[in-house]
Amino acid sequence: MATELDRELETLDINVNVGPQHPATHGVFRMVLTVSGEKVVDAVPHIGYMHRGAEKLSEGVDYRQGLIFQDRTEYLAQFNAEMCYCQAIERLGGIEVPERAEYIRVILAELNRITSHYMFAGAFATDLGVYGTAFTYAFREREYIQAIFEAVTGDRMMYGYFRPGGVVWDVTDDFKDRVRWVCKQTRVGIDDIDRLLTKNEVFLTRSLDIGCISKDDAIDYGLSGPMLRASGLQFDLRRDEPYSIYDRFEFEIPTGTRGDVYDRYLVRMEEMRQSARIVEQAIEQMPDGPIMPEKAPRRLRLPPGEIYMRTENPRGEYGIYLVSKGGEKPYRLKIRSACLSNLTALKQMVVGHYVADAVVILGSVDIVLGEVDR
Amino acid sequence: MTSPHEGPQEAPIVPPEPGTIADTFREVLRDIEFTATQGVGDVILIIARDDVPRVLRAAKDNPRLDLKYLRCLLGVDHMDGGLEVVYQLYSFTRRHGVTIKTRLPLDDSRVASAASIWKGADWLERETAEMFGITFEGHPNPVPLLLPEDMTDHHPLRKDNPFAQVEEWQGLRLGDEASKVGHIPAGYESIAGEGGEEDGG
Amino acid sequence: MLGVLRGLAETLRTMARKPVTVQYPTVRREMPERERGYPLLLWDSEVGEPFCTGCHACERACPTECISVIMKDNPLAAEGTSKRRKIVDQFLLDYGRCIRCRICVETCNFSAIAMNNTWDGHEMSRYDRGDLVVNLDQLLAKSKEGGFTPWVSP
Amino acid sequence: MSALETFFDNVWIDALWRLLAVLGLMVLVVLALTWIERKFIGRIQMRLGPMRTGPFGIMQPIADMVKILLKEDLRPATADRLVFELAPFLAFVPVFLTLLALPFTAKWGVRVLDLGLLYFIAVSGLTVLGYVFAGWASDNKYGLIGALRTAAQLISYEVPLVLAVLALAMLAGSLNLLDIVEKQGRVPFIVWQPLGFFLFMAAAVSDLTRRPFDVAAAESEVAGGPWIEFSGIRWSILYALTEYTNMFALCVLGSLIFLGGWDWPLGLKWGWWWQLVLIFAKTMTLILVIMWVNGTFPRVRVDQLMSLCWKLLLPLAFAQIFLNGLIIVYGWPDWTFLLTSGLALAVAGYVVYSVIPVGAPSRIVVRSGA
Repeated sequence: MATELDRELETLDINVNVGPQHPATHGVFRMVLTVSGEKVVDAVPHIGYMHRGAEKLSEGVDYRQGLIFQDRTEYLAQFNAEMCYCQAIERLGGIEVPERAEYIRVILAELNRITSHYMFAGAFATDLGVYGTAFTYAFREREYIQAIFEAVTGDRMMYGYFRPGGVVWDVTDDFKDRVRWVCKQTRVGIDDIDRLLTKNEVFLTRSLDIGCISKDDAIDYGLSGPMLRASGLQFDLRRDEPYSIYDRFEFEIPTGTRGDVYDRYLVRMEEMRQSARIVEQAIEQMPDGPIMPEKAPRRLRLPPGEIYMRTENPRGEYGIYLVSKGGEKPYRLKIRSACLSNLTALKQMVVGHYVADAVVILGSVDIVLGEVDR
Repeated sequence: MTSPHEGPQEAPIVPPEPGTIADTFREVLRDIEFTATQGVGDVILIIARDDVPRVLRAAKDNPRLDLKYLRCLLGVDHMDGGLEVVYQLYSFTRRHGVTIKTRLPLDDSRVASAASIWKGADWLERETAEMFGITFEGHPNPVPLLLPEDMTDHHPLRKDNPFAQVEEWQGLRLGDEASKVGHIPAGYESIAGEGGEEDGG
Repeated sequence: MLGVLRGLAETLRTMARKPVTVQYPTVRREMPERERGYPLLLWDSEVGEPFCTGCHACERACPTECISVIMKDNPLAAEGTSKRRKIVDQFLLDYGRCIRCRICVETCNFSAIAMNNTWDGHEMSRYDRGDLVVNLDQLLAKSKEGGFTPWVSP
Repeated sequence: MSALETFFDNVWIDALWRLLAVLGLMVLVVLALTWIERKFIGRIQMRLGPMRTGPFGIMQPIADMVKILLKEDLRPATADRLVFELAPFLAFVPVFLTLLALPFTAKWGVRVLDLGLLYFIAVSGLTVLGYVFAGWASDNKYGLIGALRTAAQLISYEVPLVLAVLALAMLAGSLNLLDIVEKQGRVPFIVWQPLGFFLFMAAAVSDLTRRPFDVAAAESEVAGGPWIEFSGIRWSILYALTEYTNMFALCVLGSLIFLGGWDWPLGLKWGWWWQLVLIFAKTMTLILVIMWVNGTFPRVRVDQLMSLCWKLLLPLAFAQIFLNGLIIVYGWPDWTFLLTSGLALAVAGYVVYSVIPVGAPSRIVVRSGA
């Protein structure tokens, strides 16, 4: 029987709407937090604001045109998404990709991983309150790499540079020196952000033991990428299920111990350094030669069959489940979004923390709404 | 290569090599009959709809399979062949993966929900349900995920949902006559100057 | 307190470095040669007509279907000055729908269309969506007065 | 005496022109600070800051002011009308009042009171009301959360501010700002009271709700806090004017009581213009330090903010008062102040450093190969 006192002290839980238009949601994502005082009691995420039906559209266009949908779903790591799409078609169609094209793809994909993690570092620090300083540092470094992408592909965001079978045209002549310079510069950039944030006591108090996910829960929710590795499971598709030419490079897999927000930040920062290492090795080994198979058919047709091709994107496992029934259009193309699976665990991570932490946890998941909603 | 005008064909059933996961499945679940085929990447097992809960539960709990990781869950609409639900599983300890598929007749597309087995299946099933109209029995929260809440009658990824018609609703495409090559979109004749004679490609 | 002091030292050191921002309208970043602005048609100055023969290849290849082409017989071919039997009569390109993916340039076997790699290839803001649909003369204008050298992929 | 002097001797006229002088000073300072903040934060982030309005963006604050004046100041329909319109003034007026008690040079100050320090602390405590009124009246969830956070923060950080200033008053023996500055003739009090200075600055930054304590207006969480529904002139009074004036007032006070104000190097000998230069230079350094901290720190969470105040700043403040009392009673020489206060500050630094488990990168295991 609720005593008189309890009835007076009983506080009303108010529903706070975080989003869809909110500075901390990295895009159109809405989270209804039921808050009692400052503590979050319940969190109900709402997604679908950016659903453009990429999978349905992919069924209406042929294989070459279908590539543009990959850029637009994963718009922070476009090269990784394009690589997964092209690998799916190449494996299903048995198309042989020349060596030089493989190397160009790996170099651009890894550089794109670095730009994507820079974006994470900047946005995450802004969520934590650093007044845009870390953001501008991250974007200054990101701009150096973006300039290379722009010189090679001609566009700054929607590259459309890979093609099933290779890449559409060769890289610029000064590509090698620019990439070498960028790798050195990136290490300086990462150290800048490192010095600014990693040992900062206020940063530590805000991110230690916040939003913890145990290893078993992470597997159960289907988390992947830095989220999974931060929880202690050392699993990286580039090494455990090598695709393209990743087995020729030697790099390490950073893994966290506690699976909290700070571990995810550290894992991503370490991954940037490892990606720079991969790029440096790839640049040395890059051969000359053709960039598309000679007999590249004008109208690409695939034999009937299905394949689940997965690659290691900055956010996790980006998968393309391609069902082909012959002909030049895919019969069914499912995009397995890493962010969607990472978001399912959001409720368990957020409940019990404060409103301020809910925003930080959401930042640590590093979601890209285009990929979540497809 | 198949000529473009040939209709869609099915992939040939290629029995997988011995010693792969298909055999462990057969040993673990003796009384369930599988048709196994070697897909391009993974082994594909096709099971009947009613065995789904038992197979998935065994796949996750049995130590020899230990497929704790539900990677991907999707639906495929095979028009007259019925709807198909595909589960892509992986095991970190055994380092092996499998694709489990099941066919549902078009008229009553129901299947047991895997949300109680893997927590990650919750959203994936909600999305497949709203896109294909499949009802997952026992799903804790069968509410549309990406589509607006009140759009429960329309299933966009169904094949009977033609493409052109969708664009027509959105007013992007201007009807069949417009899709003929060389058509000047309505309203732009003034810019296009005097319309030339229609001409084939 | 060390981490905090290290952070402060970091910002102090950055203050000494030169700012990286550029005053956009007055100072423009140099554009790489392969830049993909909005596509333009090329003018064949020797013969005095567009390269484009109106063969609809780009129209079919465009993922967003933003090109409408009409072909006609080439009057110059009758007088013998030009080898092209067919020429483009009307070419409509809807910049509002174009996603600058360069597939049209790839499929064109007369290399008649190219991506505008100058700054006004990007400065396309208009007040009315209808102005984004450009016709043949607007597409040829820049190439006629030799305004830009298109990049041809090797 | 000429007519002019008699005219100025009249108490009312004298108070009026000093008041107008301080008002003009405040407007000038607010404009200057908005420009300085934009350029300074820009430089921290390696960008140029405003460059377009006038040379080096000098006219930018005026452009801001005109924009704010022209902007329509909306009021939500469900807002509590009177409280909503009263809130900005309730926040701004106390801050303006604090400017009156500050002696800018040895002879010039609007009204240099005997209890100047006490008056300053008392009046600056009222701004809390303005924020709470604003948050409550705007009938908006974020506003409400922001208002309650501000109330908790400002009230709890008043206490260490008062105690730090009290410890200093013990040292100087009087609450009159003139006496305090004169006592610092040879050595500014910061030398004797490093811990006091640290406490004062921490409480001042929190009093201004600036980073790392800007929990009230946390963009990423509460998106604007109490002044979320305000726009146009109301917003500028409530937020821009109040905050910058408050920062200026606190920094002037800080330089007066800790850095020796207009007296320390050769203030009294060289005449009032040198005193003005001194006071503004010292205030500028304090303001730049606050802006520098504003550019580098992440934000503290609400409960951490509170626990920092009650569990760390308060005990330190008491320790400082106790040490001062000990030295004054036993009459030990002056340098013992430095010893004890510096020691206390070092101990505090160590405690904070060890309490937070430093998650060094060694936490993540980097292993190569399968």
